[in-house]
Amino acid sequence: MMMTGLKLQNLGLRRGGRLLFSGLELDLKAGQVVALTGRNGAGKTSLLRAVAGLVQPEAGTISFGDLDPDEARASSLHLVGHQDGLKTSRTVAEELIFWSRWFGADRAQALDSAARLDLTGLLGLEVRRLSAGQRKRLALARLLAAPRPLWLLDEPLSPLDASWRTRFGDLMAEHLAGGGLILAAVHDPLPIPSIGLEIGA
Amino acid sequence: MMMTGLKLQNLGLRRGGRLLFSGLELDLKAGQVVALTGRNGAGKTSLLRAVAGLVQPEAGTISFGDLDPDEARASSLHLVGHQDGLKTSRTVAEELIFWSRWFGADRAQALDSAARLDLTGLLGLEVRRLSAGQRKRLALARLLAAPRPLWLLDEPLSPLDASWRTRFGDLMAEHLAGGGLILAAVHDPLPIPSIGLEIGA
Amino acid sequence: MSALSALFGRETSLAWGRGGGPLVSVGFYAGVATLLPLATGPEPDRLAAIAPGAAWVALALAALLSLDRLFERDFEDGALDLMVHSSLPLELVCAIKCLGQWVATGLPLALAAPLAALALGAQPLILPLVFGCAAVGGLAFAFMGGIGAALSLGARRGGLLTAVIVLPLFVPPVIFGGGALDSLSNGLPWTAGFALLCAYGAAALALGPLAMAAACRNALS
Amino acid sequence: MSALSALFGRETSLAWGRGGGPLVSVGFYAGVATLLPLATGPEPDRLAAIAPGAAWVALALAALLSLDRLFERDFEDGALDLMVHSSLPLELVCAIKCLGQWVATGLPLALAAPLAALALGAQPLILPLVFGCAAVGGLAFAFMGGIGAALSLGARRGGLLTAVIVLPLFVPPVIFGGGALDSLSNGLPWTAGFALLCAYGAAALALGPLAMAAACRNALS
Amino acid sequence: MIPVPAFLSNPERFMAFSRWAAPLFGGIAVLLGLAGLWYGFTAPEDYQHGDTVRIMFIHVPAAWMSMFVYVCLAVASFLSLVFRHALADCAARAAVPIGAAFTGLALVTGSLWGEPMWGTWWVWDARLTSVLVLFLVYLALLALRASLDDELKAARACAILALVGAVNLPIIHWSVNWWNTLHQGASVFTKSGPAMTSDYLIPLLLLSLAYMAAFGSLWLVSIRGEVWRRRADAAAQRLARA
Ligand code: HEM
Ligand SMILES: Nc1ncnc2c1ncn2[C@@H]1O[C@H](COP(=O)(O)OP(=O)(O)OP(=O)(O)O)[C@@H](O)[C@H]1O
Ligand SMILES: Nc1ncnc2c1ncn2[C@@H]1O[C@H](COP(=O)(O)OP(=O)(O)OP(=O)(O)O)[C@@H](O)[C@H]1O
Ligand SMILES: [Mg+2]
Ligand SMILES: [Mg+2]
Repeated sequence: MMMTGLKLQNLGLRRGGRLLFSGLELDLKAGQVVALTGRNGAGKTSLLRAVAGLVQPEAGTISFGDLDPDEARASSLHLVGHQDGLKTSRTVAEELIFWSRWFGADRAQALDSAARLDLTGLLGLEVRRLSAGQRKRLALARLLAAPRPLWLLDEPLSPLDASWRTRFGDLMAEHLAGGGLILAAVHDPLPIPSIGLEIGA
Repeated sequence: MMMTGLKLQNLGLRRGGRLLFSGLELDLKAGQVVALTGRNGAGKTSLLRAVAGLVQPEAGTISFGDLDPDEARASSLHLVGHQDGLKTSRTVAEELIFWSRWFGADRAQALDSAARLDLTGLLGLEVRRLSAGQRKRLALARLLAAPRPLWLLDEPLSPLDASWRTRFGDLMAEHLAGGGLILAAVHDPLPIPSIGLEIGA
Repeated sequence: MSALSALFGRETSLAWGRGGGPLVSVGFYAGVATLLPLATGPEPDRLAAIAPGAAWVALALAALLSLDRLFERDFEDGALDLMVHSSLPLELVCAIKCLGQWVATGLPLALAAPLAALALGAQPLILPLVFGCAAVGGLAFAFMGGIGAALSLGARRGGLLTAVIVLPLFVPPVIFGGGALDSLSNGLPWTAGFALLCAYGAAALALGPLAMAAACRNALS
Repeated sequence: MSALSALFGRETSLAWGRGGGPLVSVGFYAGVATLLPLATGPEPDRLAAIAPGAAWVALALAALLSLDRLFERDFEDGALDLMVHSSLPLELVCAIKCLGQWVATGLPLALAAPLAALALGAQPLILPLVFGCAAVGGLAFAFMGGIGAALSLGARRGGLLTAVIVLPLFVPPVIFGGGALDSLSNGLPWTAGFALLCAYGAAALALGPLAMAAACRNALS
Repeated sequence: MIPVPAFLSNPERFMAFSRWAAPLFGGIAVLLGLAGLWYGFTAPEDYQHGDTVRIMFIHVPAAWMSMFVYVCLAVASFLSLVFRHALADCAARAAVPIGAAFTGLALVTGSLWGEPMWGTWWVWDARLTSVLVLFLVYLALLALRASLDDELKAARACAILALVGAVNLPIIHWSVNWWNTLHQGASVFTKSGPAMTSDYLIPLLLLSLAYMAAFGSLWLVSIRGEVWRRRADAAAQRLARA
């Protein structure tokens, strides 16, 4: 279950005939967080999806320490993207428990993560009734429910209020302290010290 | 077509049995912008939707200068919410032109607003291919295509990159200079001077 | 005016995307016309007897298949919220949506219906009436079906719930149209049934938008 | 194991929402059983002859009605992206989705099918076979239909496109099942047809998930 | 890897091969077709079918081809899906309209023959219906290809559907044995040899070969067209980017 690093070598990505970037190098070690920046359309989301195995890179390699890529994707990473995969007609509890079990955690862990993200009072609400920030917290709760070393986060802070930004910063720091790795696409600086990586500059 | 002000008096909102806030007062005049803040779930989105006529307030009144509320909502305001009403399977041009015509503008105005938001190169792309920031710009382009005095903006800046935040700040300033009014829910300060209003504190 | 025609254009193109278009409707009928005799046995006279009715039921089901998502997408992605901010009343918006749906789906299906009836062995004599019934009936289905689609907005069970709400509303046109077709094939006067069908269609056109708009407003608030 | 049962629970509950459930299926059949005699004319022997077949076609069309959105929502809202990050192969995910769909929709419809056939005047003798065919056939429809739903992901025309892709695949089970029912009502041996139906169902169970997973991967990439 | 002849996987060599093979097949098709037609029209009338027996020479090869083309389509789809041969996808795409045309021809000539023989243009028996299903599968492939914008995705989706649709082939072939149908059973490829006089057998075989050659020629020509179209698209994209 441990992942020692994430390494991108000479990575190039193409979307619809346009080369987004090429020759990208990154060496992320356990305990480190990279803040991925770049202007709109630079390819941050596409890069995260490539690491997650959803997009085929045009060139270069992606390796996960000594793990086999397929296995790493199956059991050692979490992606929280622009689209959160939540069904608006189901309740917070239903969705959180389903996804936690899907990623290998049990009900108790799901409820525990809900408590840590202050969702306990909202468990019975339909997802469509949540405010934007509450919904984002629900999406992030999956990270805590089923611990996995590599977090791929796409603008995780944007709809969170100031106090939650700090609190989520603390959660990230805790994850890193436990040997986790984080690759986060952001437009604002992260609330914790991070390595910067700008693409498409 | 001119709106002289937006006035909220003693406004109270209830969602699903919970009172979000009450006794809210606001007097917004032409040329002013209010930055609405509050923690997640405080009721910023609900307030904007109440002004837009989509949610019935529990108490208090909403008035639009000397305009009749129904008429003001039909022809003098724009709402850009968390959900942008764009169809992912249609192209940028199709969607922009449709919404512009829907709000009373013509094709030329639509294309002009696309140029101002730097979408011209993306007109032929399906909306689902856009990056988050590009998609937000498409949602905002409607504001410029069919000019209306009152803008209700729900976290307009969040997926925009630094340079677009400034540029959109300039566009807001321009709108205000022409006698417009803006009510924007935000978590980060706006790039232009604004009146603060915090709810549910 | 421009807003109306823009809406109509958008709706037809989305409805076409939701599964309209001549090729698809012909394919659908071909599928149904193939399944039916296989399931009921191939005796030609038995088939010929049920042919117009079957084409008719297939039309109702095809309408259902495409109606389901008439409002739902616009509701989920916030487009319905924005549509409210226009001087066009929501009733008109709903009517245009149904009309666009009918033009992209119902009309091609109505054009294909006589072919399907012919393939199942109906007499050529009744084909114009098959088309007439399918066209008018399709319009009624679209407007009545829209009510079901709007009512099930935001409900935990869309889909077949729409079907259950809508099927009873589909019964009268099926009776009238089926009756007219049956009378014509048996050489009896058919105009009464067809007139009733048209009357039902007109009623659907008039009442449907009111009910749909009310249901949408209810779901939004 | 826990992931699998969680997925199965989610899928049945969503499928229930997409239009499954006992009440809805009975309502659907009631609608069809009412519409059909109205459309084809009420002569009892004509009706009795087509009854099992009609119930059968209604089953196929109901499967279509609910299939449409089997993958689409998960594709649009990003859930499919996340499902990939699990040690369960996508093939299994697709199979469970279809199974959940069948349990929530196909099974209640199969239980209601004998009632509908009875209401249309079929002989009581064939009712067990009606149920058997509907159950096995429904499973085949769910798995074959899933292929169509997965293939039309991301297409500009969903809806009836799925129908056009899927209806040809629905034809063999309808032939087999309809043949078995017909033979039984005429006192002929029916086992061959039913065995072929089961064979087709088994083939669908085996091949469907492969095709669906391939189609999903293709749409995601 | 399964032994794919080099000219099938290499576009350059394929283009060189098809440049002369397509006209050659076309020529063979014309010659054999003329010979077959001549024999066909000089053959004696059948005691049972009368003059209409001559429809057989058009109908039976078309029916065979409708299935044969599907087999080619399925193989090409398999290669394009598993080995990602762009050329195999061109071949699959090119086969669909041709197959649909042969199937349409089999349906039309069959029903023209059915009118004098069975007294009806169409019956819903298993053989006829399963051929109709084949036709519908071809149409579904056309519809699916038309409604996916991304060419690579369209290619794979169509390949999957083509492979799934292949379940229909055995049903068509054995339908006459599985059910009592109006349509007659196999009378050429039987264990005891052809149950047909050589008067009919010779033109039938000649025309079958002619159909086969015509298919080869048409297929090659339209694959070439498809390859050219893709090259033009790629060039246009390069220009647009430059
Ligand atoms: C629309 C109607 C018809 C269709 C779709 C149809 C279809 C087919 C097909 C698919 C085959 C090839 C079977 C195989 O090789 O497995 C075939 C063969 C044949 N058909 Fe038809 N057919 C039709 C009407 C007729 C009629 C009316 C006759 C004459 C009475 C006829 C006579 C034959 C004969 C003699 C063969 C060759 C049998 C053999 O040796 O395999 N067909 N037909
Ligand atoms: N089919 C396509 N044809 C052309 N361009 C495409 C296609 N698909 C994606 N793109 C482009 O690829 C880029 C994808 O960007 P991506 O979503 O990775 O950006 P991002 O860095 O996440 O931006 P943001 O900060 O706005 O989220 C966009 O510029 C988009 O327009
Ligand atoms: N049916 C309901 N039952 C209970 N609570 C509800 C219901 N519908 C909405 N709410 C609550 O009402 C509040 C709505 O908040 P709103 O979306 O207006 O917040 P916001 O200020 O925009 O927050 P954010 O910054 O996260 O976008 C949320 O706390 C939500 O949980
Ligand atoms: Mg992005
Ligand atoms: Mg909000």
